[in-house]
Amino acid sequence: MNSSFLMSQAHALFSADGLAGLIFLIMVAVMLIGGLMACTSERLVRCVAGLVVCFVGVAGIYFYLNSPFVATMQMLIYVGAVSVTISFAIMLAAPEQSKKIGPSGPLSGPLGFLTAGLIFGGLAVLGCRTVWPVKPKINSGTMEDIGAQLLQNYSMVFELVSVVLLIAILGAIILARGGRNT
Amino acid sequence: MSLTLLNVIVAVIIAIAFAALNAAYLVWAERRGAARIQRRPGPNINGPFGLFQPPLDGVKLMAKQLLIPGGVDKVLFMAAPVLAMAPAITSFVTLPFSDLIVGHNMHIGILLIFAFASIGGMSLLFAGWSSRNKYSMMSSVRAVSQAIAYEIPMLITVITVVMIAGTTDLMGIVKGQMGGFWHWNIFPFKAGLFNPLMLMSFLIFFTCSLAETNRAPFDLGEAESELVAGFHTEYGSMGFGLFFMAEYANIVIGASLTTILFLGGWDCPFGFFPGVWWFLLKIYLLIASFIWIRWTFPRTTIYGLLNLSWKILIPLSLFNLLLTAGLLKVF
Amino acid sequence: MSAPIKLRPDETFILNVGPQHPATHGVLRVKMEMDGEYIVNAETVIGYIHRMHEKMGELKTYSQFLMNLSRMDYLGALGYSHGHVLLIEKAAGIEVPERAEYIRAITVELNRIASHLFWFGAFVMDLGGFSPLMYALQDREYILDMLEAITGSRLTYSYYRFGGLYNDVDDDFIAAARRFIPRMRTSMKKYHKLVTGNIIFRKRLEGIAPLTPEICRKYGASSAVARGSGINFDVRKNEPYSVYPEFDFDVPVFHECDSLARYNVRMAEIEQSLRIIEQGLDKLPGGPIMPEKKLKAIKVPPGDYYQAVETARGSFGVRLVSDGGKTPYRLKLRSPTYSNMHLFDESCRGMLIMDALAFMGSLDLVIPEIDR
Amino acid sequence: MSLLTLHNSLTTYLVIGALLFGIGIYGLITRRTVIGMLIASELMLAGASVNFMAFNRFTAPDPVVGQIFTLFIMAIAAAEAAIGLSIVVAIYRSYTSIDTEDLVKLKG
Amino acid sequence: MIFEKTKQALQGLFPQSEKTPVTALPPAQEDAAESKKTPKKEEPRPDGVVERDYKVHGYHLDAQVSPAQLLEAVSLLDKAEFFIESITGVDWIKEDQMEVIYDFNRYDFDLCRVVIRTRVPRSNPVVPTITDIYAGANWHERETHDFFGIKFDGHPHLIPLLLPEDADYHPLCKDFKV
Amino acid sequence: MGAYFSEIFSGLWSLFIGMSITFREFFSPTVTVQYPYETLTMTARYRGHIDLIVGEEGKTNCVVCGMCEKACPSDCISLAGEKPEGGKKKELTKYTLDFTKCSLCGSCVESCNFNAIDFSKEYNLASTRKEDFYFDLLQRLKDRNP
Repeated sequence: MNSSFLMSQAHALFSADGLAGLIFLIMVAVMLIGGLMACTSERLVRCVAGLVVCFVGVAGIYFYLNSPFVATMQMLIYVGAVSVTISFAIMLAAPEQSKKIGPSGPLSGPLGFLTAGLIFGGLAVLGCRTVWPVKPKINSGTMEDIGAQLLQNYSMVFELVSVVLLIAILGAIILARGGRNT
Repeated sequence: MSLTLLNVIVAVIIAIAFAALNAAYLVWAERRGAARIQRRPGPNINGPFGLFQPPLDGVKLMAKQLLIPGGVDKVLFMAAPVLAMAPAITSFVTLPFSDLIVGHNMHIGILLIFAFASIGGMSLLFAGWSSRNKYSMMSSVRAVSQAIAYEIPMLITVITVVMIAGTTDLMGIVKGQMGGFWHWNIFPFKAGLFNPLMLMSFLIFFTCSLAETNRAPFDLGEAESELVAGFHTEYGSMGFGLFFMAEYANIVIGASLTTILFLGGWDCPFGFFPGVWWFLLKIYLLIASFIWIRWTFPRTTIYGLLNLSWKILIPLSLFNLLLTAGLLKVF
Repeated sequence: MSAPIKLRPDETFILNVGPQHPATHGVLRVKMEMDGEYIVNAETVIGYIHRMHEKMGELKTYSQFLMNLSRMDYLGALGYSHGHVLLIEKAAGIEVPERAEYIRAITVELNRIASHLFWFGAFVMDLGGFSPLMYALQDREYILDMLEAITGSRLTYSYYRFGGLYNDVDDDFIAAARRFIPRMRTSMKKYHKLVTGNIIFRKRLEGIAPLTPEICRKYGASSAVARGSGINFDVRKNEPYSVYPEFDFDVPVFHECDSLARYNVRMAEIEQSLRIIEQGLDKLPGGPIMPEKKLKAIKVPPGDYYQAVETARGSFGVRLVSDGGKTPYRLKLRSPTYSNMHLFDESCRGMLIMDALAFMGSLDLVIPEIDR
Repeated sequence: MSLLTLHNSLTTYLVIGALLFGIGIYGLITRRTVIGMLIASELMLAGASVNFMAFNRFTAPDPVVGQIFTLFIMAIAAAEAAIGLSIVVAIYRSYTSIDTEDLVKLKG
Repeated sequence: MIFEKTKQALQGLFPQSEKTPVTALPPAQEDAAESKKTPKKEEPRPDGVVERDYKVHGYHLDAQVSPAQLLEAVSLLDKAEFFIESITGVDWIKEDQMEVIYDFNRYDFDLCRVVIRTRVPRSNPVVPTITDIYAGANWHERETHDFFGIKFDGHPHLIPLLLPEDADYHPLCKDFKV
Repeated sequence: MGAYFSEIFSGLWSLFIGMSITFREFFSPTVTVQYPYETLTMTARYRGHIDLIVGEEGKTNCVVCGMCEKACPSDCISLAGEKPEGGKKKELTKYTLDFTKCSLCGSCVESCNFNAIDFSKEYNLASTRKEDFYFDLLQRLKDRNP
């Protein structure tokens, strides 16, 4: 049974579908490695690097969810903007690279692991156990749909988000302004 | 999904080969061009017209020992050149060279290229940061702030073009411009649309692509008279080689995008025999002007560059965006 | 362009520019305390190629030491030799034939142009433009060819002798020099179009590193550094020596005080030097190039002598304290760049590093000349 | 269900989302610096986004609602990053540190 | 004329009694005449202002001052808008003295070169610094310190400039052997 | 506003002018010499290291007066001679040039009153060993006319 399973797996691997599945697994692995790097690394710049890698993986997963537009946005916004902002903040605020930024206390590691494990386990079990209704039609994933929805049903939210962004920009400028001599 | 994936993989392999070949021979072209501008012969010993020079240089780079200086952040140091090269290669996959020759056409192609370009920016940051060299550090900060400053006018210009074409599909954008140079986006005579500022948009896009690829006169990241070699000061052998290849691959992408968005892609200027040769001709002419500009002008300052972006390029491109939107509404 | 900031010491870092750095054109080291890209403090460290010329001067006879003067500044060597021979001739009372003086003036001016051309190229290269260097080197090559034909050397000429010259010039040289003048004028037009008018170039230099006349005075700056700050000071005019009073030329002075003014001064100086060469070739008298009577070993009456000349880099002075012996008792070489470089430390505070390096380029540094 | 067809089932994505969320929680608890915590919270947001996207793909009758929600999350995350990091810079200026243990003194 | 003004100002540094022997000397020949006759037993020149023949010596005024008067003399020149050209030393080993020479010149066409010199004993060569008056004296004084070991009292940064950082020799002293 | 646009246009124009100049240079002939494949001839007065002049009967003109030795600022010349039996003049037995110290100033040639030394035209001397630059000029003289 085992060998036939492997055979079928190997056979599947060489089909194009199988290749897609393999690349999906690679993407998940990239995402996990990046996420772990972002949360366990001792240097902040490495954390950002991990974040970048993780988001690239997440973007790949979005591709598999039939929404390439969101995937590219994920890369543009998270990799191109958020990560860069974070790295600028590191450059401005963390001059000593050598200082370790390890766990905050002796217990925080196990405690964090326990909490995270419980939450992950709970969510995963919940997700697997529940029987989800099946969707009649797969979304097409085109930009037109999103654009139309944004400007019709969700136009209010759209406007609100732009206001939030504006306020965020202004707030960031006000907070971070003021020369170093103040 | 499945077949396209195979397609993509083949395209990636071809793209790598194309990028490497381009990098090698663009270096040759750059050296010859620079030499001619300076009234020197340039590399002309190895092979006819010195054409064997690039492979020999490649062999030399590969044969060199990969030095990792003490104190660097090894993981990031090693990852940065790969991070620089990978998005450049992937961008090639979506570029339509002609209506037949395209790795994988996507309806969001242009966004994809910009998404990948943002990874390239991060790679410079990591390279400079991990090198443990003050010059590299300063250079990486410069390169990133420059990339951010120029992404804005560039994207605004792209939106203008996308509005005219009505699609983010690179192929669709080209198809909207077929039929002779008077249909190209650079020239204002488009059916029902008369926008005299598209030439300006073209110049803005061209300037931004110079800045995005860290080319002179915006090569602040590797300003050799100030920062020695900038972010790749500590890189030798293939680490340096990858940055080098990524730079030239980015140049090709920049030129291709300019061609696709403004110069009608593979369209023939006179309306007949469109094909990949026109595309190649256009991008190599643009690359030649990249080289020509590099060897003509001095470097800008960091504030001169930011002034240019925020005071000139962004207002002008925004103005053109509004104008185009208005025109599209009217006609 | 300046950052008026107070910093905690942990927010700055030290950047060593040099001793090996593309912008220092030699072994100059500037220890910069930086706040990001801004310079908080700078300390120039010199002396990496110090050769103790002054001690050599005390140990060697006058004519043996003469050769060292062309090794001080490898770009404008003749100006330095000129100062030294003028000093010894003045002190020892040696008559110089007029033809020799004219040839000295012509060759010094040619050498000045060569030096300025090299500076022009190197300066634009500091700003990131590579091609102008090559064009400048082509023009400089004509001068070096001419000077090589008469002196036998391309950089360290050792051409002047006490009382005259080592070799006479021939008709080929005169013809070549006459051909060179219009060619150089055409090239100057090219440079002005390619570089001076360029918007990027102007934006990089306008208002960068303003040096007030007061700073120039406190540091004793000369050459284009002073003349770019509105100081009309040129030793050729202020303390006329040799046959310079015979020539009709202007001293270009610019009042903007910035790096562009210093650039403009040197570019205008090339044109003035061309005028001097033109007149020198017209007026060149015949006759011997050395005194009739062959000179014995030179001895200078005891006393204290000083001679200043305007070299390509500014006011070069030689002070000779003689005790009447075969060798000088004390020979002080006052090099112009030493003073010009000195004001860098104070003036570059608060500047961006790329502006500071443009400023450094505008000072026209030749490191062996600073270090002596 | 083979390994290679995992990408066609909803539960896979839910587990991935939960995993990202869990990593984020772990980071948030263990991190000592403000920037580290910010990075962890970005991961948690990404986990939530993955869930939205998955439901959008597999169950929701409306074709784009999940995508639009994800886009909004991105916008909010960008705003959050900008604000959070300017706060970090401001904190650093008054405390010379971004270590949470050093920030116990509330009156700066 | 700046020459007359400066001369008077510098002479003002010296009381009338000390000034007399100096002005009595015929300018320009006095070194030559004296040293040829008695080169060995030359007495150090007394402090005071001497006018020199510009055509022979290349400068106009030659003022020898005591180290105490130095700052005053230099600030006189500073007020008269002179610029500093160089500072150097001479080791008069036979007289067991060190001399520091300051060259000053003007930027305008009112030609006047002034040399200020001061002598200190070789055993304890200390001269006040003039960096407070002329910032440009900094390197010149450091160089003089390198070469002669003359200490400039109050100099902000008196470490070797041209010589190696750890140099403890002074090559231009006459008793330095190559 | 007018100034804003005029600056943009004049700036752009200056860039085009610059590019036109480099464009013209691109099509003008090269001016460099490809060094190892092509070389220039040295000018007549070129100062290389010194060599003994071949006088009458292939012998040197040197009379061992030692003026060049004295004139040299760097002490790179050392020569010796002895009177052959029955001869009137001293004959040169040793003439070495320490080229490592020589700075090619030409004082020696100038000081020679007997037209015995002259500059050679060699300019691309290179070696990895210091010893290669201690020239025995007498030997070189013999090598030149066997």
